[in-house]
Amino acid sequence: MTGYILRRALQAAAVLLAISAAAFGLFYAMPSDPALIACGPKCDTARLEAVRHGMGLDRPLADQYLDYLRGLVAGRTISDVDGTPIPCSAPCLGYSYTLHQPVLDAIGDRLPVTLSLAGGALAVIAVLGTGAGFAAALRRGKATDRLLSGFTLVGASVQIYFLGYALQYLLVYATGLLPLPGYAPLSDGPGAWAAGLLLPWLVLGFVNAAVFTRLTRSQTLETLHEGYVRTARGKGLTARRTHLGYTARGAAAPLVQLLGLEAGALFGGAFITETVFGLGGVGKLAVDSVVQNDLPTVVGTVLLAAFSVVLFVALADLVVAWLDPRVRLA
Amino acid sequence: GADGGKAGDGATAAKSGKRLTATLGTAEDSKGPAPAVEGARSGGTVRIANANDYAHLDPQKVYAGESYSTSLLWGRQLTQYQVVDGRPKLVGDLATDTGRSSDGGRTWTYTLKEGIAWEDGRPITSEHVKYGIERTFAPGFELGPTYWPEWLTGSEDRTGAVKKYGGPEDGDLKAIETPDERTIVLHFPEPQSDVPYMAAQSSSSPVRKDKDTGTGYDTHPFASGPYRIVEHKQNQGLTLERNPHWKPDTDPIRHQYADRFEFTFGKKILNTAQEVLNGRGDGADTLSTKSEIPPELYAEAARDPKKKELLVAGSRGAYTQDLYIKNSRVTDPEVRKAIHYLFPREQARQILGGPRLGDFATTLSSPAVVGWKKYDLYPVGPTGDTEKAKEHLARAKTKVDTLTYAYESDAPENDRLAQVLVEAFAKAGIKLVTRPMDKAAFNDQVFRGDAPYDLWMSTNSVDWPTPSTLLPDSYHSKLDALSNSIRYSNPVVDKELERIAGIGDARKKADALIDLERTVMKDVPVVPFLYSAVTQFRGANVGGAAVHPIYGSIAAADLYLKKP
Amino acid sequence: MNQSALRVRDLTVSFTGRGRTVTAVDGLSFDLAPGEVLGLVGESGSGKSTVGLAALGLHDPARTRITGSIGIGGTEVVGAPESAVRKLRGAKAAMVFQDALAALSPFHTVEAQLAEAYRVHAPAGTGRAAAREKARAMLERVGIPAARARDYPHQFSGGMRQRVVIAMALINGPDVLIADEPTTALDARVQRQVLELLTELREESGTAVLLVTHDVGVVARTCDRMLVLRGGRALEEGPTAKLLHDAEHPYTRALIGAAPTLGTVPGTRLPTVDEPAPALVARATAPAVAGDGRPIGHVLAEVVGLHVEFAGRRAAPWRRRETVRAVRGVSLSIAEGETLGLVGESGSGKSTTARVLAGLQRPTAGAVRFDGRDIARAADDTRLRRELSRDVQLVFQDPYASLNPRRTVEEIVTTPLRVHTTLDAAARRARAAELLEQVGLEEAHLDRYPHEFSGGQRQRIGIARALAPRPRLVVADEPVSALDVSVQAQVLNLLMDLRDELGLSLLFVSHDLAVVRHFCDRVAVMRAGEVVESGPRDRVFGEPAAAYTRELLAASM
Amino acid sequence: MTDVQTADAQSGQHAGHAEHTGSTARAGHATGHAENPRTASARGPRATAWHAFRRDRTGMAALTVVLLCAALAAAAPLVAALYGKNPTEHYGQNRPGLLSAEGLPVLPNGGISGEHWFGIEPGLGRDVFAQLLYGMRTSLLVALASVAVIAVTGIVLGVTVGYLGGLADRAFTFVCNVLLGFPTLLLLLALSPVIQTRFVDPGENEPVWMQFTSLILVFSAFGWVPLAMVLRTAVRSLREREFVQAARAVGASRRHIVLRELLPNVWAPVLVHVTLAVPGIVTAEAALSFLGVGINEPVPDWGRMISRGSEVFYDDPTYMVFPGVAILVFVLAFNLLGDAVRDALDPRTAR
Ligand SMILES: Nc1ncnc2c1ncn2[C@@H]1O[C@H](COP(=O)(O)OP(=O)(O)OP(=O)(O)O)[C@@H](O)[C@H]1O
Ligand SMILES: Nc1ncnc2c1ncn2[C@@H]1O[C@H](COP(=O)(O)OP(=O)(O)OP(=O)(O)O)[C@@H](O)[C@H]1O
Ligand SMILES: [Mg+2]
Ligand SMILES: [Mg+2]
Repeated sequence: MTGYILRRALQAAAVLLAISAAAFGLFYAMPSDPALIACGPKCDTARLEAVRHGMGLDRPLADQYLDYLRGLVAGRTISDVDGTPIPCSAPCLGYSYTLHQPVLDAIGDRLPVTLSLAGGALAVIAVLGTGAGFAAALRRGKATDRLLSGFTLVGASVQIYFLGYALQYLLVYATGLLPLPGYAPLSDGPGAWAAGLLLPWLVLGFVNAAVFTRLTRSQTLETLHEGYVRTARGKGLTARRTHLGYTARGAAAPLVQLLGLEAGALFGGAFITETVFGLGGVGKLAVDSVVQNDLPTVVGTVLLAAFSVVLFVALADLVVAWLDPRVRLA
Repeated sequence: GADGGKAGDGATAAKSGKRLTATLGTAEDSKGPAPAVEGARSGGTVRIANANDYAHLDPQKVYAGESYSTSLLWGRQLTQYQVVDGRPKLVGDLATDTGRSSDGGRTWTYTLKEGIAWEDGRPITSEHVKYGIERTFAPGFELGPTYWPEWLTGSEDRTGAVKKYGGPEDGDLKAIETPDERTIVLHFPEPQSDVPYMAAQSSSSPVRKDKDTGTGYDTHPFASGPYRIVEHKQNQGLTLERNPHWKPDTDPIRHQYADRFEFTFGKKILNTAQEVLNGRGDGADTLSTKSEIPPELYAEAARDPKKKELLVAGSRGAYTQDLYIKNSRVTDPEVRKAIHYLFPREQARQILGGPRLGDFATTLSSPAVVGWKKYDLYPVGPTGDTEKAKEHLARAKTKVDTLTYAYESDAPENDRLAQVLVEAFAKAGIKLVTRPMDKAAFNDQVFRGDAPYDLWMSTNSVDWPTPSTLLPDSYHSKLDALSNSIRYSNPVVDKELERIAGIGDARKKADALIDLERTVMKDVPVVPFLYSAVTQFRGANVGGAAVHPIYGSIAAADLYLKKP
Repeated sequence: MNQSALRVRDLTVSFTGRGRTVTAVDGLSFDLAPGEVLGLVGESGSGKSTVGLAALGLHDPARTRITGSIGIGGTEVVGAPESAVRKLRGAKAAMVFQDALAALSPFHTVEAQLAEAYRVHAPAGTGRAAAREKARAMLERVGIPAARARDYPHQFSGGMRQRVVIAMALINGPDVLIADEPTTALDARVQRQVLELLTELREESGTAVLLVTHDVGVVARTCDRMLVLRGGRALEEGPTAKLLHDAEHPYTRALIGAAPTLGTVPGTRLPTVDEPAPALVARATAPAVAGDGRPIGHVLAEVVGLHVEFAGRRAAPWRRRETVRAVRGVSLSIAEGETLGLVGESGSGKSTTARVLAGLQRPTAGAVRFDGRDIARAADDTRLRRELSRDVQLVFQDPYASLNPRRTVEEIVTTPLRVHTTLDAAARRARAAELLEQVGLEEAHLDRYPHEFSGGQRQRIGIARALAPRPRLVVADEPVSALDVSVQAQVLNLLMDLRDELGLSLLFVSHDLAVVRHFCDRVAVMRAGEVVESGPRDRVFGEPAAAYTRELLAASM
Repeated sequence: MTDVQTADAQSGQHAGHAEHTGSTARAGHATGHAENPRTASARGPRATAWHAFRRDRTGMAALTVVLLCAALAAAAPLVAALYGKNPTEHYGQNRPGLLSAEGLPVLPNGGISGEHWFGIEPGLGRDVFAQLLYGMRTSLLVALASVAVIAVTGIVLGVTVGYLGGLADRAFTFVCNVLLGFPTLLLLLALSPVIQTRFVDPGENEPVWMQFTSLILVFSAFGWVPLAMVLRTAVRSLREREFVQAARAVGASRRHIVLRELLPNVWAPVLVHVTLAVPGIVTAEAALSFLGVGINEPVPDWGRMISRGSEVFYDDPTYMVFPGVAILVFVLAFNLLGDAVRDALDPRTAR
């Protein structure tokens, strides 16, 4: 098991390294010039050159990347537009000349929003998604199944932004049933926190739960035909105990894996949802930084998103290994 | 300050005739305290919800109207604008008056008031003012205005100026004398008429050397105004508290009604506006100094009388919006005239949001500028005149069938505006090539001499409400592409500009420049479009919210909470 | 005792799905007395498992229609509410499911699964500890050390798993035990152990057993009576001894005679359903064999000192891979026209050796020659393999897996012709038709897909493909072990006919000693990658030299 | 253990893949054994699937909707001509009385009238119906072209790597993991303007074909991953099947094995994947346009319509409803079609 975890960690590290290199190469090879942004609109050529030099942008890309990696591991000192050194301790993701703060701080500031949004949505997805899928599978062909299947099909086909705006219009603007979406830190009280996030949770949860429900349903249906489920019934177990103890367990692995992916994507930033609801999370930061060409932040958020995916996928694999003893020893 | 301004008067918010130019106040006007405001409550917290944090708080780096305006809460300058009934008047702020010139405008003297102090109680001295101005020479301060370095050293541009003096690192700047703690004498190689206005700029703020924390000062400057910064969490929030060492007697323009100001950053402005207009949560105590009312909510707010009350409209300082023509590419004045007639002002304004954006312009400078006179050299209806355009095109020596239009692609309405232009130009048989462009790279790519772009939209303003920074800073042929981006070149104009530069008297200089403007506009170097206006919003309890006539956004320093 | 333990009357079971209805069991009636063992025999798909599942009400009610009556100890199962049937399951009637690996939950320890089965029916208040105690005792009873109770099913071998399933079925001492093919997946030695265990348990507790199987040998050894099913209907029923020797129905006789035993005359045609009493003709032209077991004729193919190693898994990323030494120094030779049988238990390296000869597997060391030519590199050298495949062809174990389900029979059979001949499409088709007729199929079958054929027919297609390029050596890797006994007999007969007609040399791999004895001229016995014994058939079976061979023979008796 | 990951969770298309990955991997074993020789029909697998599909009423309805959409998109100029409007003319701006000074439709419900059936666009005042019609063209063109590239790339890479195994397989898995870890949407967001600035002559309008091409290329660059992974898994299990050994044994070349033995066995997952990828790409394209990149003005586009709708949805909610519902129906039909195809091709499903 430790060997397995170690191998997994090495793999993940390699993937992250490759992603960081790719992100760095891609974004820094773009035609827009980070020095131009840092320097501001009234920047003449001489000044621009100076800034470019100060930021180290006139050096070969590979050197810049190595510096970046060094910063990640050991921290480094970055020079501001005017050459003032800005200390940036490990893990240093660079310094945003647009936001005037280290990228790590910028991400850190927004992380609570993303964590709250993703956590809540994930709970909705897991509970609603699996519950509905399981119920549909056990009552397959009946009214419940058809209703749920219809719902999930719509959920899987509807666009987050369309649903988000439509619900905002109906529930918030037209009727005032829900408070305006927004983020209040947990320290303001759980009520305010949950109230502002309720609508985003529901929208994000519904859309993603739909695919989850479909998978749960098909997975459960498949497991229902497994020999060991029949054995369990052959022992004289009740349907409930059979389904909880055997069917659910058997159907769980792909669900956990999907949940891992989902979590990875969500914790890496829900770009569209945050844009629709105006939540200042990591996703919004990422989109904004792309639009504003704030390259250090772009690369930072890309890395965070990738890290999140890699981490949760690996976690999901561990959970699967824990769930299924056959995998555990492999 | 007047409450509400010309609130919500969308279509007529910015009637040109009502614009008022800033006059110079007397020493008497410069005495504190500012007159008490009726209905203002002492205490409470004013909440300002802006979408983004301030890029800079360092007074020598601040270079944007709203940041100037807001920084008045904690920062003071030699002079400042006092607004009474919407009329701006320049008065002495730290100084006893707006400055005394001698030597034909080559020497300016300021005397500091008594009783002015920093947030730690220590007095503000002439040394501090000098140090502040010296900072504008230092590397890293290119972001701010470049007038002090240029004027004090008599250089063409800042690059030349810093060769002569490189900031506090280089020691003492000889051009500024501080004979005593309260006197500052500025010596200029050339006559300068606009020093009182420059003295109101943020870059004329005093800075105390022992409190200058370098880059740290940019997020947390030391206060001299009625409030001081207690906490600044970047991109999240900024909290101000009363500054106990600020004395109302010394200040003719500021008050200290509210206990605190709390700024929050990062919240979507649409949500803020909804809370404010509907009075949900803290909405009644909240406003945004930076953002306009989101277009999504404007129509409804204008319809509902209760919400209309909460709209705060006014002219956006001396801003104008024009269609720029690269004169070095579109060399034939007949073609430029054709563009002038083709430009669909009405449709373009409709796409951008309608009449609340401002009135159609016919002049280069804004009515807010000292000495402005209305003229309309080539009258045309708001939807354009295709026939006239075709006539001019026919008269042109060079035939033009394609023009390129560049625009910043960060907002979707810009895409739509481009479509409007495409349709309008097509009517005269001109194919308009549209080129969306990265916002950050726009100046760099479009202004370059060889850049293949003919047209772009631009908003412009003068640095202070006299015409001296308009033509001289943009229309002289020897200016670089960053300043004279349209590459306007007229020897007659060049000569006249050089003559005017020698005038030391502010009034005379302004009149000469305004007269020259017509000569320039005969060449149609740009197509005037709008005298920009803004419509902002405020919470029901917030008093004193009015668009500052100079800075062009709600003046934070005038805000208070109303008595219940 | 007039009360039957299991009483089935007029049972009809049909499945619906995809708009089709399949009637799996059609009007079946029988009784099972307490303490009796009834063998339910029939070929694959005849409805044996369906009966067993119906008895416990384990079919999916949504898709199954059951009519008739099933009584367990006087309680009616058909149409009874789920709660009533549930009380019977595992308590009064228990089932040993067909596939032991699938029947055990991979997520729970063996102990937990057994203990649960006990606690469901145990009197209220039975503690978990007591249940675990019982589970361990039961495991010991079926010969699995209690120390391994906390292992998971995948950690056990096939035979152990089968015993776990049996233990689970017996834990509550049921009156009726339905054992669905409890020994099919097991090799001869383990099979014997399991059957002995069943007999023992029955004698101890008087449990009535319904033993479902297709293996007549098993029935002969264990059952009091037997019931023959065909197409869901009962064909014949009676005491085992009577049916074995004097069956009324020709189908029964064919079923019984189809599997060669160690007593049948080698080389004779086996009875099949279509040909229940074949002429007793022994092989006409058996090649001569020297006393030491080496062939006398021209040696067509041989391996000398063959070693094959596989890279196994790594224990940890930094460790080296362990190597699996599948074949260690095997030497074999096959003469022209001769059939060499290769036997040995699972994993002993039979298939690997066969694949080396067919040019599919690269040997690690040793010489491989065909017709005097070195072919060791054939696995890597496409050209060499192509040339080799003209003379050496393979017939595979699994007639389902070895035919591409997306290609028509014509495409399958003509592939070797495309590769090895310059025939045009029409000529290839003609040759394919000819080949099909040779293996007893029709030209009309050319345009069909494999799934439209029965297992025996599919294996014939595989044989036709192998014969297409007129090879000189056919390597048959367990060509009949996936087939029903009756079909197995057909295919063996066909192979024997072809061998005689075409003068083929054969390498015949099998784990079934009886089949090898029946079919081969010479036999080599493998164990753990080595040949422990080789020689003429009669010598190896008559006076086995190696202890291992003797052990195998004993288990197959 | 599983290194099978799936695509971007944002676009909503991933789960289709995840579900799919699971079932095909298992389906590999089931085909062949599952069907009983005696009950099998005398049809080829294709005919059987088509027969099963025809019996699925939802599937047929979805297919009808999809075909209708395709027909409408193909015949958009004709329909628009009959209707008498074109998608680019600024009706609202040129005819007074249609739009208010702020650019909002004067008539209620987004300016729906006999003249403009679905109303007019706020601001520019274009005809909504004509825009929807042509927007469908945009969506379908991007989706179908991308799917074509994805299918080819995915099949070639997946099948080849699955067959080769070894080092190629490891490299492939690594590349896939990297691509999957990348936040696709961000990359798309960042890359579109790059392609624009890099390859377009500054003095020229960006050619429409180039916008499409770059979008299609970028979608393809990431889209092939899930398909290739599914195919790789499928081929890996197929490769171990005896019929591949059998083909090797008769001396068949690698080409023969890949093209004739393996490929025919993976067309079922390919077909399912492709039908489910179409709505995924339509969705992603719309999402990009929603975020402000993608196909530019004046080419009509649903995502951009929704984005515009979101700006005015307090004053003119109608304008968002049409493109929103259009995408919903379109994507729903494709998803249903994908489900139906999956069911028809999977012998085990008898739901
Ligand atoms: N759940 C089911 N749905 C549809 N048909 C089924 C189902 N179970 C069995 N059948 C069909 O019923 C028939 C009898 O199947 P059954 O499993 O009882 O055969 P069997 O005699 O046990 O065969 P084997 O020896 O292969 O186990 C077969 O044709 C089979 O295809
Ligand atoms: N490709 C392979 N990789 C690793 N090990 C292998 C491989 N093929 C076979 N082996 C191992 O080699 C040994 C011999 O296998 P082989 O298939 O030759 O046995 P067999 O005698 O044919 O058994 P069976 O009767 O089960 O078919 C086994 O331990 C097997 O696990
Ligand atoms: Mg069976
Ligand atoms: Mg084998």
